[in-house]
Amino acid sequence: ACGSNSTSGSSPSGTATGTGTGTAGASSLKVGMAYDVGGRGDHSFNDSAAAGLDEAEKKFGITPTEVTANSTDNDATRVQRLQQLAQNGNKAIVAVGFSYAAAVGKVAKQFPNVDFAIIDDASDASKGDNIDQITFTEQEGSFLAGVAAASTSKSGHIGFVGGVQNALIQKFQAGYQAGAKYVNPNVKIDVTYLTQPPDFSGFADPAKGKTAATGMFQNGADVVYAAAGKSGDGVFQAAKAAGAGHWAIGVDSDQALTADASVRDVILTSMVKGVNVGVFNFLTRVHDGTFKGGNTVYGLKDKGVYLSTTGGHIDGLKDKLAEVEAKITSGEIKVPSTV
Amino acid sequence: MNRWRRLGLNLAAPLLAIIVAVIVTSIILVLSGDPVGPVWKVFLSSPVEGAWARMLNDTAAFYLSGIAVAIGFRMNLFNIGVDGQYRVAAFAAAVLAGQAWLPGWLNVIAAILLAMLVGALWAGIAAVLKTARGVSEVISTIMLNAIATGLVAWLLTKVQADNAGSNSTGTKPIPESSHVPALPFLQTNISNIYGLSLLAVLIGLAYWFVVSRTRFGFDLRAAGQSDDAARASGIDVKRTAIIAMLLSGAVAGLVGLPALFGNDYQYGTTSQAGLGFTGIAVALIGRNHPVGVAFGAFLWAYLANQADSLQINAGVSVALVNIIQGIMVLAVVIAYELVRRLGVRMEQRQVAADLAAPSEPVGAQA
Amino acid sequence: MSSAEAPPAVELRGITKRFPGVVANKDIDITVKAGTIHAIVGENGAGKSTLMKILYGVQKPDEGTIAVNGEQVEFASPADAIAHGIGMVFQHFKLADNFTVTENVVLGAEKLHGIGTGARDEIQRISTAYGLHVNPDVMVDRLGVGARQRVEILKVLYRGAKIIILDEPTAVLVPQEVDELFANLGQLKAQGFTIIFISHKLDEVRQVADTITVIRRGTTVATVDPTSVTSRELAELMVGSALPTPQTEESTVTDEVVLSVAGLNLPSAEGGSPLLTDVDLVIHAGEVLGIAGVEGNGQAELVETIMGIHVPSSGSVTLLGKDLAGWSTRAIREAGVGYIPEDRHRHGLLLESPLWENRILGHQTEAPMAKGWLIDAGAARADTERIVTEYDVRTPSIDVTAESLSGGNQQKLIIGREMAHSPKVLIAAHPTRGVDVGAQAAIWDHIKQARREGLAVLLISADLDELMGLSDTIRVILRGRLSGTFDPATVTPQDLGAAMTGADSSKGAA
Amino acid sequence: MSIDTAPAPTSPPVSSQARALWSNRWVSIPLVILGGVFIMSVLRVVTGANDMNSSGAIGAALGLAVPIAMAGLGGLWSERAGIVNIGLEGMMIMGTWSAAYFALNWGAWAGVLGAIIGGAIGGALHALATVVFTVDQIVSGVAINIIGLGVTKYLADRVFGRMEGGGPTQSPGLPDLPTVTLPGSNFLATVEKHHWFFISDLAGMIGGLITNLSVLTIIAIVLVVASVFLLWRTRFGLRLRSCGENPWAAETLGVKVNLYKFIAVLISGGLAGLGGGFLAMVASSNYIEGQTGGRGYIGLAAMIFGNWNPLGMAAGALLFGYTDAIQLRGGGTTVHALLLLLAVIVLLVGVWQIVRRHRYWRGVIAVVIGAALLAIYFTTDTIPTQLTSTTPYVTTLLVMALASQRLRMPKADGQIYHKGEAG
Ligand SMILES: Nc1ncnc2c1ncn2[C@@H]1O[C@H](COP(=O)(O)OP(=O)(O)OP(=O)(O)O)[C@@H](O)[C@H]1O
Ligand SMILES: Nc1ncnc2c1ncn2[C@@H]1O[C@H](COP(=O)(O)OP(=O)(O)OP(=O)(O)O)[C@@H](O)[C@H]1O
Ligand SMILES: [Mg+2]
Ligand SMILES: [Mg+2]
Repeated sequence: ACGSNSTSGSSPSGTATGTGTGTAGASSLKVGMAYDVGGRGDHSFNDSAAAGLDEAEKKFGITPTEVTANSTDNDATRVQRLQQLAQNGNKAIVAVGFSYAAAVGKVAKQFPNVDFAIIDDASDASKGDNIDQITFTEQEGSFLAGVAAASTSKSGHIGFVGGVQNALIQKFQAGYQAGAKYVNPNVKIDVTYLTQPPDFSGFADPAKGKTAATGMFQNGADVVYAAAGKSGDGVFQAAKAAGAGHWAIGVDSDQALTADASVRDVILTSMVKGVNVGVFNFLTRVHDGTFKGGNTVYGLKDKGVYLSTTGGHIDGLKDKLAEVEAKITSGEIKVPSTV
Repeated sequence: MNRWRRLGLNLAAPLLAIIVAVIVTSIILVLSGDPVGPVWKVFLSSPVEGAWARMLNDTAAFYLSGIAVAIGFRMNLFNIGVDGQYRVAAFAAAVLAGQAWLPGWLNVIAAILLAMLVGALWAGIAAVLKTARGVSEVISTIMLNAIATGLVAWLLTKVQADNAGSNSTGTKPIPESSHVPALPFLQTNISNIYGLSLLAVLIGLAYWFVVSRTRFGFDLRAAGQSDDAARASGIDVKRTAIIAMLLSGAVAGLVGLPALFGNDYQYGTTSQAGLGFTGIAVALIGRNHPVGVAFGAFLWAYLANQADSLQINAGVSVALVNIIQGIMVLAVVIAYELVRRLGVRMEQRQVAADLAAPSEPVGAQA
Repeated sequence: MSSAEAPPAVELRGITKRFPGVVANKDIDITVKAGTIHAIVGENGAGKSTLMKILYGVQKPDEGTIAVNGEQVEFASPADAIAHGIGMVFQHFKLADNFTVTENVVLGAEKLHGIGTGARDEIQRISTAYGLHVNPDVMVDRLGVGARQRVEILKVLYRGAKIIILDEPTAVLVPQEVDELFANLGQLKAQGFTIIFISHKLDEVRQVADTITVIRRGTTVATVDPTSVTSRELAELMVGSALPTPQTEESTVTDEVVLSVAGLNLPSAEGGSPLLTDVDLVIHAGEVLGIAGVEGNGQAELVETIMGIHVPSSGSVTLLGKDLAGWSTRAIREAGVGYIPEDRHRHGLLLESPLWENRILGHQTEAPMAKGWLIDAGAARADTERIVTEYDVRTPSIDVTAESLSGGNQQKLIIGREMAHSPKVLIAAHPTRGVDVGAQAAIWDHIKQARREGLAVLLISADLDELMGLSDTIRVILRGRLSGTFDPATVTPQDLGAAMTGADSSKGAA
Repeated sequence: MSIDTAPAPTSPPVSSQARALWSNRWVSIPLVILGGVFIMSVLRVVTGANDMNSSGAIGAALGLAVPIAMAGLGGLWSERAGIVNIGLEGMMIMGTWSAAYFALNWGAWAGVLGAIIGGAIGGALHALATVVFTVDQIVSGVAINIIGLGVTKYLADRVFGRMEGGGPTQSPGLPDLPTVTLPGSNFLATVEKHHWFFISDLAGMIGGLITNLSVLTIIAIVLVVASVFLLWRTRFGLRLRSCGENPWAAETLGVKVNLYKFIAVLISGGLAGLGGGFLAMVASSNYIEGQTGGRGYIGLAAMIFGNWNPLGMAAGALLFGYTDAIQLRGGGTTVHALLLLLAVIVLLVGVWQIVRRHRYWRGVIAVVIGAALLAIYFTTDTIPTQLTSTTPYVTTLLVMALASQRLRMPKADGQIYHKGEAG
């Protein structure tokens, strides 16, 4: 599925202002951002996309318009959102989240002169000459998280809390399980999902996250990976309450920096997903006039996904992780993307 | 009270409601330092291209959902479960249609029938629990909504179609031959009115006819007004309750179909949720009347479709739309009550005026 | 305290009260002397209840003044009236069914004796002192009508009211209960209480009242001394027409059995003693079978079992030779059974629906109301107009809701509806309860007319005059069992009363 | 009038001393509870699902039950006064927001107060609409759910969106409320670890109830008990309940019905708001959009489940919390174990129907269903996660269907009352 048109993302700092056609102020690039439910400020997925936008704004001065999705959206509403952004003169439009897939596909056809990006989808529905399909190899990052978890665990028992049981989160689960088993074939892995689609409250229910993780800790697990949006906060609280030797792994951004200060020290590491990198690269290319449609896959290689090291809790595993990472990028380890 | 005055009073209510909603919302805007003028400009400006079609599509879905709820209300049953019913039904219909066992239209019709059947069965659980075990339908439908979520999610894993590169899962796509063509007006190249939106019109007519013209409709209303009187008049109240719930579920089963056959062509994790709850508000605004519900559905659709403009053109949180919708619901009923009280007072004054002439003290009008 | 020089207990001056579309009270003047029993009579809808509600502070008058014991007062709520020593027993009881007697009584007057044992003891004391025989711990929904009424009176006494208003207290009572009530009232009067009381039963009014005020169409037309008027004169004051009496005409009873009930048993759903035990009865064409009984002895259950609302554990109901076992209420109605339920508000009407829809109720499957699966609104409206005219239902139009009619007019509509389909059997439970004398006479006439045409009638009534006047045969129901046959021509109300209360078991062995 | 001829209410015959003892609730309730613990112990041993009645599971159940119970108690106060409150969810949401707002500005305890105030504002709106303007109570409740969601989203955007660590959909972290562990907790934990039959189970369950309690949990328990006292033992409660049973009667006795209704709905809102506050401050540590997740509706269901009684309501909330806890904690295996319990119960019910009640059809159906469940139990070893997530809902539904209790709501619940129309 992925990798057909894989480009190595240029590192954010590599692009300098002024290399593009527009300069800040005078004819700044108008950018439309259509966020997923939660929007800017969600300290997670959407915020990561927003960070990419902010960076571009800082680097080469753009004029952003931001819109946030509603949980009761249908395809037509999403189409309308993108369409409206295009009609308002935005030249680059980023659709954050796979639910926009079909909508992007449709609207992009209607506005051939506008460049689009879709995060987390590479299906036929969102294919087009003016669409950048930005996807990530979450399973690879999660594989490393699994390695870190199984290596850190003293009990040989770890856990995974997924927010909502959909294909995307199952990708995290698949990689995590494979990674943990790679280190310790006998590792015991508890898996819980908080809700089922279309009930997305599992991404916003720390009470449930806490209950689930507490259960895992009490039953012997000592590392729990939270791929559960804001419900992850509950997982961190559970780890904190479980006491020393109990860890949580964060997701999407470096949560040891963004989570509530009181729980940061129990975050072993976070599986960072560089949505910001994808967004920034897309905007840079539009700005530079080098945009090309296709699927851009961000993986371990280009730091599209990686394990954060804040807190230094996994410093001891540095070598092991590097070794595994090399094996993955070389293809020696095949990471499954489904459970 | 003469006819014209009564008509005037009836028109006054919705108008008053809208004025109240505008004033209250403006106050909230001012208090929180948001711009007032631009917000109302957004609501009054003509929607973007293609939005009318989308609004009508939404109206159709809200209407179907509203009627499903209204059928229950007519019988004094509070069917909170429309949400679960339509999701189960749309899923079943999508699975069947995706199999393409039947050609073209036959496939569509079979799917529609299946959706109605499944919706009715899912509602039927609540009906049976109520009549046989005395379980309040308020509880059972809340529970069934959640159960529907788990059940569909599980079944979806059994039937999901391969969709390379996508993170959403869905049923097998419906074959092209069974796509229902759009209605021949308000078409743009990215929006149109789903063909099956016509179901809303049909259901509206059928609802009006059944409720106000048929024996069953009479029984339904009678049982809804007074169990005891209905029973004494020979109505089998339990049976009527079951039928009402089944009909409500059958109509709920249709809610997701226009979009399914007109746009999505599969049921999956990105299919629209929450339509059932909208139906409750819409039915209440429309006071369970076939035309009133249509008004409510359109109002809702209009506001919902201006939500993005609000963010884009006025820079105000979409939550404002929810506030306006809620205030509107409340304002409508309060306005009706105030207007009713006004009417009573006017009548009383008239009686006082007529006091000189000896009047018959019989026959008060409520 | 009821000395002659004392100011009047209540003085109402120029009371006017308007409702939408109707003037309920117009310029009413009434003076109630302290320590007397003052009766108020008038047609249905004359404005009696409204006036009393004004006096009790439930409603505010549009015009006029109220003085209590010589002091001008203005009542914002019943609390003010209670504070002035006024108590009221409403026409429709005001009891919370799921509260105990104690809870009902102390509600609003908790300051007096708390809500615990103190209150309970006080209730016991009052109950004994006035012979009310009320158990303070029982749930009100388990009480019969008579007991409920005593609870209502207890509520008033508990608050130390000195002026007691009773709105139609006797409508639901049997003669013995009425006598007891009057005895109580006499006792209260002797102790200095002032009593205002409303009734449609003019004989009993004359029997207990010291003064009678007649209200017609919302205004006072006369205040008379009971010893100097006859019931007939009173009625004429009320309506300007003669007082009709139920009179049995020559028998029209035939040999044709229309309805027969044999060995009917109905167990109690809650597992108590059975509601009906071995009930047998036969009604012929042209016969009115009257059933007397104290409320709550199985009348309602008998009627509802015949109507197919309850399923008996054994026994049979046969209509014109057809066994009705397993028939639905609808099928029974379609087979020619007309039904006038005892509680018109709960069982007889859709209060929020217009009159013409109420005309359809119960006959929605029968021509001309229905055409196949459809309702024929046109026919229903036309026939409603006919009933309104023929039965003198006083209403501005057939589009008003049923709840906006006064009780008597609601009843006439129901009777018109049930007679419209030429039933073979009419099950009539309290057909004239709470109905004024004029309407009562009209209803009796309609029943008699139908009887002449061969109708079989099962008449349940608490009004013994009505029973004796209309019935060809009378049976008494006691604890779910039917007694033997009484001949209305020879039986006295006292005999019936004795049989109804079980005081006399020698009579009526079947 | 002295002769009471109406069929006298018959009380069930009390045949023996044992019966009398059994009908004493101070005896019967503990016995039922111990019986329940016993069954759970057997089940645990048979299935090996040790988490089923661990202290952790019970503690989690309590934590999940508190917000539901507060919403349910709110609903109960309102409906006891005759006002249906379908707007609990909206009031809860308002509680989450204002708990965060108050806590951030004035500290943790202010947050508790804020939660109550926030919910009470929702309650005031509902009271205004239903008591003053006498509009349909369901309409008003639905409107409040929509407004509550909208207003909090809007305010969160305006207020938290500009704060460090906050955002339009979440507040910054909130200060903590204290927690309490009652004495004996350690001892019980030790006993529990041994997995002794029954003893450990009992220890675990008690331990779960006394370990690491948030003060808000304790407050919630106190509120439930206090509600019983206030509503049934005081004059205020009597008057309030009379408004839900027969407001017209209450009016004629001088009760200020509208005042009581108003107060009841305010309290209702405050309680629901407190439930929201619990979610924001105890169950998590910040306001998060959507964190109520429909608990207001579940609270309503718990209230009906409990027959409009605080203790019954609490039992409903606990049942829900418990099943939710075990499905979240143990997932498939524990729920799978419950399946065995369900199969056995259904089988027993079926046999009982046949043998004792002579209802053959029902009995046979129940036996067949029970056997089918048993078959599923033995042929599978876990339950798909999608289905385990429905455990609390299925359980509630099953219990309601089987218990077949006669629920009785306040008689005038939901009816529109106008002052001055008594009579
Ligand atoms: N709340 C009200 N709103 C409107 N009309 C009312 C109201 N209460 C009473 N009426 C009307 O006022 C008139 C007088 O009613 P009222 O109850 O006083 O009669 P009444 O003399 O007690 O009759 P009855 O003998 O049937 O009890 C009737 O026409 C009635 O319809
Ligand atoms: N809100 C109202 N609107 C219209 N009419 C009303 C209203 N309230 C009461 N009425 C009418 O006023 C009349 C008097 O009311 P009341 O409660 O005294 O009953 P009633 O006529 O005495 O009843 P009944 O004769 O059945 O015992 C009733 O006929 C009732 O229909
Ligand atoms: Mg009256
Ligand atoms: Mg009357």
